[in-house]
Amino acid sequence: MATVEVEKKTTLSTMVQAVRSAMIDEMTLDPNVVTLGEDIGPRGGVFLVTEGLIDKFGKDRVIDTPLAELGIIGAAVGMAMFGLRPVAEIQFIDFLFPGFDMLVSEAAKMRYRSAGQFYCPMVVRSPYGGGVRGGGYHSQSPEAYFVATPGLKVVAPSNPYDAKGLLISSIRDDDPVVFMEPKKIYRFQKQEIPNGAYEVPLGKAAIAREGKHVSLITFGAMVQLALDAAEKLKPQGVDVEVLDLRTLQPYDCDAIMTTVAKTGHVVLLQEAPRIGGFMGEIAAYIAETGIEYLEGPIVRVGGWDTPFPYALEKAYMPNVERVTRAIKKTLNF
Amino acid sequence: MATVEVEKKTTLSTMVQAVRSAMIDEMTLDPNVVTLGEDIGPRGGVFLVTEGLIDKFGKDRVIDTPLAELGIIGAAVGMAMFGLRPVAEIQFIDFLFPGFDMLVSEAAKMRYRSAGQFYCPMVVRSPYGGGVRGGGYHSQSPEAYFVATPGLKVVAPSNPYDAKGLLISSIRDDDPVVFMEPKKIYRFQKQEIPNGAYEVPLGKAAIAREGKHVSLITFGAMVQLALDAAEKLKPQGVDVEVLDLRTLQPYDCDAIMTTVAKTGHVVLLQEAPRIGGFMGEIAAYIAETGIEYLEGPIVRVGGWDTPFPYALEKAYMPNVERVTRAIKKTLNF
Amino acid sequence: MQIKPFTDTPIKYLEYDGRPSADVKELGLSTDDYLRMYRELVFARAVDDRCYILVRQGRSGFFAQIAGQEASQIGSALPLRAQDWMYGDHRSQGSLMIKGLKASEWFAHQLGRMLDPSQGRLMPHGPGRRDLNMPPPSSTVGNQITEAVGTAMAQHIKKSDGITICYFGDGATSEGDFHVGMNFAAVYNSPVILFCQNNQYAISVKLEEQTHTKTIAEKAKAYGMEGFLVDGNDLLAVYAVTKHCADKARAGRGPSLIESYTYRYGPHSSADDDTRYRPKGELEMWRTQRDPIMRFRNFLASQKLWDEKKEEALLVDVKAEVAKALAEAEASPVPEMMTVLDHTYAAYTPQLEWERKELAAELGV
Amino acid sequence: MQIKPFTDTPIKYLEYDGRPSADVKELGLSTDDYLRMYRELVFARAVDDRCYILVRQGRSGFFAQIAGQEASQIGSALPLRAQDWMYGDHRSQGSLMIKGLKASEWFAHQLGRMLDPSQGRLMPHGPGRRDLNMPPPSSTVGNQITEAVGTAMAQHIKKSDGITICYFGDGATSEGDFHVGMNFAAVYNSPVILFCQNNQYAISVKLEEQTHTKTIAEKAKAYGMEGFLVDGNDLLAVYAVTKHCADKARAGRGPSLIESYTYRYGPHSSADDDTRYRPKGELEMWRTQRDPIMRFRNFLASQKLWDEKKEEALLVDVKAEVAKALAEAEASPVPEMMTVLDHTYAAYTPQLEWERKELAAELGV
Ligand SMILES: Cc1ncc(C[n+]2csc(CCOP(=O)(O)OP(=O)(O)O)c2C)c(N)n1
Ligand SMILES: Cc1ncc(C[n+]2csc(CCOP(=O)(O)OP(=O)(O)O)c2C)c(N)n1
Ligand SMILES: [Mg+2]
Ligand SMILES: [Mg+2]
Repeated sequence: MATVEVEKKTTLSTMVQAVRSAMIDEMTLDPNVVTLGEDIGPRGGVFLVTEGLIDKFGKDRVIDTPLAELGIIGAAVGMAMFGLRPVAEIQFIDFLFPGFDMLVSEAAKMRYRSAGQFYCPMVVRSPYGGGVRGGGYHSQSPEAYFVATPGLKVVAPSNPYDAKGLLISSIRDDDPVVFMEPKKIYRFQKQEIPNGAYEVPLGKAAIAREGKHVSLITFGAMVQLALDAAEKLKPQGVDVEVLDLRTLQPYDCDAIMTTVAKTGHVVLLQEAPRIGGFMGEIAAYIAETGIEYLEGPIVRVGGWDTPFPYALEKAYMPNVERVTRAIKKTLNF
Repeated sequence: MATVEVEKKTTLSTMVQAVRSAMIDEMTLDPNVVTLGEDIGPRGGVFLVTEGLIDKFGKDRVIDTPLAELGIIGAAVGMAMFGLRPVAEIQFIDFLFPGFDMLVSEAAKMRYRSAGQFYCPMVVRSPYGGGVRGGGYHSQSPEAYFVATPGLKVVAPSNPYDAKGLLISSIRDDDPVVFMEPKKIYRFQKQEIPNGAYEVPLGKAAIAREGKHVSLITFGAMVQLALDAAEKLKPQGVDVEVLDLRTLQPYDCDAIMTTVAKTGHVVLLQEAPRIGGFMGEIAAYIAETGIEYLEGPIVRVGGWDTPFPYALEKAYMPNVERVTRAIKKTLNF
Repeated sequence: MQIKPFTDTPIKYLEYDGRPSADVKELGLSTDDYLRMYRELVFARAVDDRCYILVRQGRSGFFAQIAGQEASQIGSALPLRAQDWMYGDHRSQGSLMIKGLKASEWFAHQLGRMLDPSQGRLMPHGPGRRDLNMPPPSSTVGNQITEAVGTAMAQHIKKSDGITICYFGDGATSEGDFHVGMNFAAVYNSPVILFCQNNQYAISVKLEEQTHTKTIAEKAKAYGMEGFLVDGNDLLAVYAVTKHCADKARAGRGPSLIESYTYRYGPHSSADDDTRYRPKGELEMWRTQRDPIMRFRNFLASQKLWDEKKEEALLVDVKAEVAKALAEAEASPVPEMMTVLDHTYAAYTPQLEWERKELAAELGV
Repeated sequence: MQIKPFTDTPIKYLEYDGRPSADVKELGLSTDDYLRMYRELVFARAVDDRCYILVRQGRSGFFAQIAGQEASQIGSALPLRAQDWMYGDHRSQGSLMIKGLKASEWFAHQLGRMLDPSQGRLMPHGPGRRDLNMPPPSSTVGNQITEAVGTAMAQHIKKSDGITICYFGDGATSEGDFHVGMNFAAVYNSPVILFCQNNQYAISVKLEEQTHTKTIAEKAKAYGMEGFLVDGNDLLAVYAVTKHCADKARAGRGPSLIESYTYRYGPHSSADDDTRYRPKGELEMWRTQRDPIMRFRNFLASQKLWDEKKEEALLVDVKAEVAKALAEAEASPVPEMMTVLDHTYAAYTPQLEWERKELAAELGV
């Protein structure tokens, strides 16, 4: 294995830069890592995550593909079975669906159906989520589909540091990972992140803010909203704990139970429509395993149960008001 | 409109026959109803649901398609927008995924994105579920994906009478409906069902068995298992209420709350893997809206969180033992 | 009008300098027709330019220019009739406006106002209008193709005298949708025109990286369908070929694939930076030597139908019309917040009723 | 060996009656090769017959016969080497066994026993074996195609000297997977053979309802790929064409599409009733006049390599081998109930740990 040259110890990075840095480090360390997707070559990807990669690693490892997500994911499956570690970029997660079949029928089930002989160490990374005036097809948060598919892992970072570490863990993981990048905060925040590869473990949540009255459980871009809501409620004497799940499948049972036991009140926050959404899973888990801790209803906050709008994005997306109302609903029960 | 000739009042029918009868009645009544799918012509469909239909209604209305689910669903969307009421058959619901994009990106969102101008009065009917030695690709219950998609309705009958009435309602409905037919009980039971068209309303659950100690909420083929479990527990003095949801999206909030308020104990039963499954939604709904009624944890019973197996189907699928353990878990809380 | 089957030389009626290279008379177009056609070209370009400014002003969030492709869009839309259906893609406003979408509606769409037939519910890449038989273009590249074929199947089933046209780009031909749609169209001999605007790029990906054939049109053979390659910057050629295929479809002689070979001047969209992938000089060549509007103007001049004065008058006129359309759009209200839940289903579900109450509380209304 | 490019007459080396119609010497096959080939044909048929009985006895839940397609499967698998990858479909056991799958493993697969390399985790349409570079065939028609191309892309990237073959049926060509896979294969010039067994039916749907071209092979042109149409019941022709394409792929000259024109004798699967859609007499014609085994036997006889006595000895031998393989399969245990949760992920997740406890309690273990 080659080594990554480290000059400074850290670099001030946006999430886009952090993801790019993870790609460069892993591709440098592991010659089996390749990446493929639409416009990821000379264009550098529409969000510039892969900017310059084709010059560094060549056309064989940075593969501009025809416009076909079925091919991107399907080819990645075939590469992964062969022994590569492909990172497939889907330009917007809304456009994954032409390739959904390959993900859920093949990538997710290959290990199981071959009794462990074949497996798919691959990552499908894709920007997701609203808040960028993207309308119905550049804003969705379809994690519910992936979490409902045994065999897939699902990861969504909330900050640059986690983004790099989680992506490296995902690339090194031997199972297929859907890596959802919250595009709303791609350039929202800069953090000093280590140069050189490091891992943030899959399956482990993080406490984004300690608190004692209510557990606000969320992930991705919504973590920032959760923190904002927590600040808003502080003067009112409400002390909100924010749990950032980071990995949605497998989710961190212990961390969830610990915070629920601590506060007795739960609000679940996601961008996606509530009905059939991922947070239903967390609610069900708590209602089965931690009901004895509950001192109020489990309240979900999400997008409304409609397709994602364009002009009315503001009326649609969860906001501080909606979150604080939910918190009050469970606290004032 | 033509009328359906009624000779006898009812016919003893399996679910397959009931579905076929619904198709014939609606196609007779409404010339805009057409059906398309693989092998549905001279072959009559692999389960014979469309047997004889091509002779009755001709090739223009009973359309044998090339092997492409993307085309089946996509063409149905285009037909529905034009003004037809297409009923698309997907041979096994496991094979819907090549056409998933057309369902979730197009059919589900057309009304919303056109501000109500265009909409898709179409039905995608397909056999689903396990218990037929079908292995990983002829056994799945992917309702979670559909319920997580605003704009779609999702229906799953548990008996021949409902199958016919719900299918007719689905065809007449102005929204796209995924109509999931529990193939395990396609020929399990015969019921006298009315000749001629009748509706069973969408969005309304049915109490399959009255009881007072615990609410066992389920749908489709699992209703029978729920009833079996209820019988099993009767001698032990446990009186189980079985709620058959029938429509999963929109689900019947009132019926759910009524039974939860009555018993205070909830077990949720589905065939699909639990994680991210549809019943998470119901659990979340109850944990938000009915927590004051709960006297025990909400317990989910489902398939395990793996792909669907072949040889070990028995170890996988929910059974009476698993259901009764769950009931005891919430009752003995 | 005789259109010869596919060769890999694009069908042309006009030389690059505008002189007729074929018998334009056989098209049966009057002087008025020519003048209207020219006005449509100029108008489309003017709308395009105006939208570009809206984006730069930050007033519109997204815009995909059609500049360079006006002949392709207008020439292919003109042969259609009211009963025909049109499925656009993310870059077809030129065609949509020929079918009947008003410029004011298009601007309202860009601005997300209520005058937009989609009432601000779509990222502005094209609204639909039910009364024009024109569904809202799909965002997901290719999705419209099987739908268009389904509509054409329905037209056949219902013995409608309408046909369907479906627009998509060169990149879209790589999706499964293209394949499945082509196959269904051919198998059912459906009255549909599959109209591919090959502007040589799918965002940054050049056609030679997209597929291994020289043309798109030749792919038709793999479906037992007729394919045509037309010079997409030659308004009369596009018109002629599309008219031919429309007549053929109406006569029950089935579907056609048309490849309209053209070029886009703008970046892929307002979010793109085309300097990253466009070779130097290419754009300049197309702009100065292949421009579809210039070509048609030169044709008119060659027929003694146009001069500087007419041009000036037209530009003044078009400018005023564009300004008026934009003003109308701007006068239109933004959608009410509470309407965000509308049109998810035919009627509100219990769940949406609940959410309506929550939203009202949140908005304090 | 010279293989001429696509025409719509299938490439043949043997007449229907077995007499050579081309120079079979150029194939460089020895007498031993011929005899092995014949044995493989007979063996595949015997396994097929035995499985059919297993299904009728209710001991296997599903079975898709290859009878009639043996030459197609065996002839195309023989040119492959150990380092090559093979992607089968739901009807490729003839090919899988040439690549190295044991008959006992195949029977165990039918019966859902542990000797099955997939350990009873798949409906019995074909297991995979990692050590043979042979992934488990996809159930979802067409899914293997883009995967195979991805593997071939990886072979190129890793400078492996292996190539990839991918099997699919005529029906599968209608799926988006075929289109996308063909396009990727051509664009990346990947070392892959896309091998279509055109047995003329997709369950009940005849090829002329599946697509509007006469052949599948001609579709290759739409991707800038070479296509070949071969008589799939002519073992030597299938071998020759596949060998040609394999050599070509190994030499870096890219992918090929092969259409192997053949016929299936059985119903689509054990769940099918083919009398509903097969025209009278058709099956009989193929069985009696086009049978691939008879044809090759006649060829051997024409070369004085075969007689009645040899045939009898072979049948006895094959019968014994089949019986032995089945016995081995039957002796293999069924999978343990507790293993149902294994191999979902590389390691148990917390959620699966929890379920393991629940399952143990349920089973009382
Ligand atoms: C399924 C899908 N994948 C990716 C995208 C993102 N995207 C939008 S337009 C486009 C390129 C389309 O190219 P082409 O079909 O040639 O049309 P053009 O934009 O050139 O008119 C891409 C990749 C999308 N909208 N849908
Ligand atoms: C995506 C998908 N749709 C439908 C099916 C059901 N099905 C299994 S095999 C088959 C026909 C396949 O025909 P063909 O490709 O010609 O192969 P053959 O069976 O003739 O060998 C069908 C429709 C499936 N397995 N996958
Ligand atoms: Mg293009
Ligand atoms: Mg076939």
